[in-house]
Amino acid sequence: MHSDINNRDLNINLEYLTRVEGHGNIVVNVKEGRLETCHLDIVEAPRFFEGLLRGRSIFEAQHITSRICGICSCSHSLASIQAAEDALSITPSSQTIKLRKLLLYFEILDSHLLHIYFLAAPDLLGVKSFVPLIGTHNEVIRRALRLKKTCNDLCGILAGRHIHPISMTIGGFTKLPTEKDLDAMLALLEGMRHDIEATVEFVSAFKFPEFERDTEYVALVSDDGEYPLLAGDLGSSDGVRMNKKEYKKVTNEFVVPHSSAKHTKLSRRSYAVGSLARFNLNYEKLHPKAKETASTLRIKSVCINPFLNTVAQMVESVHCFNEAVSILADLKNTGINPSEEIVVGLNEGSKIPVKAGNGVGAVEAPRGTLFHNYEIDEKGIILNANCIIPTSQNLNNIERDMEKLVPEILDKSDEEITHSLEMLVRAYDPCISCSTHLVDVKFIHA
Amino acid sequence: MQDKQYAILWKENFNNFISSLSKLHKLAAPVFKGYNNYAFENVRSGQEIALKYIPTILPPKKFFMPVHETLLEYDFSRGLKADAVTEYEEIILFGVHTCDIAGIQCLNMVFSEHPQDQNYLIHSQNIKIIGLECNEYCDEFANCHLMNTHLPDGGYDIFFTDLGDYFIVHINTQAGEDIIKDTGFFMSAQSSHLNELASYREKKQAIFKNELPVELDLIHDLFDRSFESRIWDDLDERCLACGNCTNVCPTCYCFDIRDEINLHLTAGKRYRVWDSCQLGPFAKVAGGKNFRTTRKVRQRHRYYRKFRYPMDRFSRYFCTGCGRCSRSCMAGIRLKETLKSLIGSKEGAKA
Amino acid sequence: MGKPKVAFFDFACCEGCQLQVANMGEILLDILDIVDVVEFREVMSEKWGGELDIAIIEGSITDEHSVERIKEIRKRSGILIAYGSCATIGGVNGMKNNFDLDEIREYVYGSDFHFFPTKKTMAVHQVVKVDYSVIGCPVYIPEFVEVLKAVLQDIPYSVPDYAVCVECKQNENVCMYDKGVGCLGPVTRAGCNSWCVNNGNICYGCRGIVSGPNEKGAHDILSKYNIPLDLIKNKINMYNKCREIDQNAQ
Amino acid sequence: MEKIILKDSAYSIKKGTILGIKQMTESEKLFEIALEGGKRLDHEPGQFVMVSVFGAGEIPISVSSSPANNDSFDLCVRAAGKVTNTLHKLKAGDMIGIRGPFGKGFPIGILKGNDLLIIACGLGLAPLRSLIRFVFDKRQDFGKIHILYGCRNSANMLFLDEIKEWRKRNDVYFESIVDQATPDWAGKVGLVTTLIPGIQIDPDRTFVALVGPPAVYKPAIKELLSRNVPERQILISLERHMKCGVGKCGHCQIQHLYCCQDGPVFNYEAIKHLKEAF
Ligand SMILES: Cc1cc2nc3c(=O)[nH]c(=O)nc-3n(C[C@H](O)[C@H](O)[C@H](O)COP(=O)(O)OP(=O)(O)OC[C@H]3O[C@@H](n4cnc5c(N)ncnc54)[C@H](O)[C@@H]3O)c2cc1C
Ligand code: SF4
Ligand code: SF4
Ligand code: SF4
Repeated sequence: MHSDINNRDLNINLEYLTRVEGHGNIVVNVKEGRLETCHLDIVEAPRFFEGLLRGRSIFEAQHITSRICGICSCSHSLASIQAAEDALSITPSSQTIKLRKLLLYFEILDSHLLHIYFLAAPDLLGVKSFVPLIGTHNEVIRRALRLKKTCNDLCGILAGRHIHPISMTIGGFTKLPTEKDLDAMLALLEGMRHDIEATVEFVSAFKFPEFERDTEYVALVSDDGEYPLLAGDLGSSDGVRMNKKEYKKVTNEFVVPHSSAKHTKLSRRSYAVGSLARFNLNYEKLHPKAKETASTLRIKSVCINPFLNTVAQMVESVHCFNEAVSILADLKNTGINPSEEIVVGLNEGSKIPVKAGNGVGAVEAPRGTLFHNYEIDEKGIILNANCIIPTSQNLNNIERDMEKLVPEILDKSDEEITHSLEMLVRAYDPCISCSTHLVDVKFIHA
Repeated sequence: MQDKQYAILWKENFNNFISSLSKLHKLAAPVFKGYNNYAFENVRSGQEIALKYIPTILPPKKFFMPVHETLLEYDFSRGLKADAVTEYEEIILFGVHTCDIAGIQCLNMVFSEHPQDQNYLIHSQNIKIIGLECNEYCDEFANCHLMNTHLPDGGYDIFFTDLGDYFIVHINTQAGEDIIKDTGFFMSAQSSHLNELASYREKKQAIFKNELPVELDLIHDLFDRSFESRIWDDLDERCLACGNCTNVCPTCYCFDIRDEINLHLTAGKRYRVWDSCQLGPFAKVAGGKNFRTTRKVRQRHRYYRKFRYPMDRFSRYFCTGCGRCSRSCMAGIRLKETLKSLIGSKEGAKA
Repeated sequence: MGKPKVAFFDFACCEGCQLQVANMGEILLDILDIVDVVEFREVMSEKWGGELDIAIIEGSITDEHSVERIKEIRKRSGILIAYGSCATIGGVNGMKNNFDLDEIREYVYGSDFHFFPTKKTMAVHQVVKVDYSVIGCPVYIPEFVEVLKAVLQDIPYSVPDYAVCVECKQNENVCMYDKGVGCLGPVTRAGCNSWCVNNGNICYGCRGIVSGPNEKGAHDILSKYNIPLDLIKNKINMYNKCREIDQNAQ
Repeated sequence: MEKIILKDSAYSIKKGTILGIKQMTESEKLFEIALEGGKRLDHEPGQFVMVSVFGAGEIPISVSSSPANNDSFDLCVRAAGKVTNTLHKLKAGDMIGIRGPFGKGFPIGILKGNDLLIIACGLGLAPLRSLIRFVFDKRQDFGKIHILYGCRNSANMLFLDEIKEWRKRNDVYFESIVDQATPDWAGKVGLVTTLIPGIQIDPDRTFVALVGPPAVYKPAIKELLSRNVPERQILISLERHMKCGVGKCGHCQIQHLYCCQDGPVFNYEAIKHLKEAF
């Protein structure tokens, strides 16, 4: 315990933040009790996705952009396809939309469960990683691996694999699930029901730091009764609402020198996207079971403790699980129309009419709203591309959280402060390789 | 007069027959896979079956010699325990064309030759074959008339010929007779039916004509003369070594044997997996020497394994005329064209 | 001998191949029973920094810092496994090499692009010696397990040097060329069990090109199916652009 | 699917225990193997067995010992790759699997009563040692015996102790040669074929047993034919990739022949017209 926090000097320079996807460093500098620097540096080697998409066919965009990130590759595919279809003026069939939603539910489940068990739980159980838990919490780890594998298998049946889904493409699916596949997916979901319940119980035992900061939350919003993940307008808790085409007005990207990922702001200095944002904006539309889970876990909308993002993820997991079961039941009822299967390729057969255009895709990825935007010529060749990733949107907000948090905990030891900051960053479940990409925005020197 | 060797199945009973058969046994038959492709797959009803089909992507050899098959299981965690094993199931194949029956006959010869291959033979003993005659010539790739495989010649349990309103069914084995009895939709054939069969076969002669200007009996001589032919150089330029031709051939049976051990490195299995003489490393030995380096000699080897070498060992050609190799060749190498070029070449002309 | 010490390292990549490890399910526990994972930044906070028996490298080498880092890892590792297409063949990151580096940096970062240094994308073997390769985007778990066992048994693993078509035919897929679209199966190394074609897509060549591909034969196919050569060349570059670095080295 | 254990599968293995291992050169080791329950291998010189190293795989290896020795047999193995390297790591007491013996060896019945010219090149001595030991065991059954042995350099020489013995014997003519001379080598330098003109043989009653890498066959046979040895008296052993050993898997095919069943030992007359043989 530090007796004199007013004279406290602190120098945190945590390289290679662990248990997050991608490379980031935390840099905090306190001099005589005053916070001087507070950064989340993104040092991931840039991969130039938007740059290298130029000149490629729009029909390849989904294949390439899913490689931006392995954890949320289904979401990237979905956003990419949505943008491409928007540019080409293709309207997907209702069967296609159902199957896409299903895939998104599987991915959110997968990603949230991974975060809860492998990334967040070690902090809350006071260990460095899940490895020691194999000894102390073997059953929990086995359950986690089982759940993870089931999500993977579900995506496998539906889209060929979870990481870089194969069969999902512009216009629909190259391979449609058979009746047997629907049964297999239902059986897998049924098989995980018990483990999901056990996960809720597991999370209910966590103790989260008490910290609050009033924040602007951004997510897709809609006027129908559905919890919007794949369609809708952009909305914020400060009352902003606009069409997804106007995403640039929401994200207002700018570049800071310490980060190879760009930052964003809307009505205030920063905003947050992700589970907690969706929970806060769309609580009413959650599946009844998910609402039950929220009350079991004592989380209420509007919640402004960023650490509770993990709890919101649990609530959403229950939502996705139940929605997936009902989509499958519905598909079993209506049956799959096999004639909708489409032939992918280079569009060599010119099966899909191509024209010049500009399209935007906006999808609620596990970590928040994800935008893809392509401009194509009359041959379907990409002229310009832009992808805005949830984590980049959160970076600025994370730094604002850190600025508020550090002074509140200055009485703690260096290790404890570092650990709290790491936990804070991790609570956002940042996906750093995703966020490393930049576009033609003006460089703003801070 | 009735003929005990023949029975009749009226078309309206076909679906009932298939449903009842599929209840008694696991049943596989050709099904349509789109884009003029067919495959033998498990079926439960007559509607799933493609009665008119061109040769399936893979021939029925996949049931006799599965792509992956365990041969040995071992465990050396405490001492050494090793058992040769096989996994099999009883299955009935419906709708096997005469070319594919010929292919199975070839494989039967290979695997029952001493030293016998028990794994193959056990599969073979547990598979019943219901043949189906081709009324029409399948497509431009086939050469079944040349190979004389367009008419039934044994190798099945029962054999179906479509005669319009009904199938006439030849019963060849006890197991075949059991199928007829157990399903119970058949009637005994009358001499009028047999006459119809005879006149159908006569008509068939007009449709099935020799594909190439060569007598079957002269082909092995042709190959004796053609080892150094220029024709093989042409194949060298075209072949991609993708292995499609051998995978789909009903009489190609080369395999690799591999070991797979468990993670604790204490137990494992040895399995065979289809291999192909068309793939680069197939004939390579330690020290780096490869006995068939070029695509040319690999292609030549394939042709000789169909038209020359088996004549010495089994007195029979190992091409069934199914046309699969030509149909599936990425580079458009056509068996009939190769034979035609050989016949027209200076080596061929000597005959 | 104790359990071998294993560490995972990531360079420029999507980290999907590491995630495949988590997707293995409970076999992962069997693996953790026989090896000692000492560093795995994506899921572990433990840091090691010492000598390693096995280093598993994901991602391509795209800047000077990474060159130094991979050399340092090579020095302290007994066995080095290049893991995933980015590490083994350059993968999608190689597409960057289609562009002038300053131009693409400026496109992405604007006028201050010099803040973000980059190099031509390289596969790991183009910088340091690689002992084992697990190719694929993402890696195919059964193959990864096979390679791991080969490493533990101290025997070589060779990536199949024949076409994806072999496995594709064995899986009895309808050929994509029959559907009228071009597929890279005939020139791509097998070992993925024709994963993409099984799911109705074409093979994009993520496992690298077979050795000594018959280019003339390949052109014949394309002309037969009316598929423009440029399209296929461009497609091959999606994963295999870094092959040029090997070819130039020869 | 029903799984059954096969009693008489061609792929069943006999269990073998490694009794002893001798390092012969840097890359070759000699393994002495006994079959479980004192079973005899019953091989002919020139035949091979399929050796299983569990987990790594199964490979063909010639039997190196004389059939007259019943309790155990020898395998001389060069570390060449996956299976052989793993085999080299095993210790005395470890178990391996054995199938076979397979193929046709040297036709002892025909050789008896005749002169023998044994030409070994490199690892070719491994199968020929079986013949040499057998002939020495039944020395009175054979006429004159010449042994010519060539290898890369003196460090690669196999069976050094035995060679010392062979040199001492006066009922055999033994000569060796190396491709590259090293300071410790006082003998001849050159290819093994260069020794052929220097020996005294009666071509009509001499059978030649020739084993070596593929490149040695053509020049050696040419030399032998020029010494008037009849084609059918030249016996050679061919190496091919082999997987099953029972004439099915196709890897060892030389045109219509299966090296594993019809060979590996062939007489030259029978295969000289086969373009793929050499
Ligand atoms: C009849 C016969 C007798 C032999 N006798 C001996 C002997 O007495 N002593 C000895 O040291 N070696 C002998 N060999 C060679 C030995 O079989 C190979 O060295 C061994 O198979 C290499 O296996 P590997 O797994 O160690 O090498 P790998 O890592 O598998 O490969 C190394 C090279 O060997 C080739 N190869 C792999 N498997 C086989 C195979 N089954 N047959 C032939 N080549 C293969 C590969 O194509 C590759 O080029 C004999 C071979 C034959 C055919
Ligand atoms: S060689 Fe070709 S035509 Fe003949 S049986 Fe084989 S695949 Fe059929
Ligand atoms: S689909 Fe592709 S991989 Fe499959 S056979 Fe055709 S070309 Fe080969
Ligand atoms: S099919 Fe082709 S693209 Fe797909 S995983 Fe296999 S090698 Fe990669």
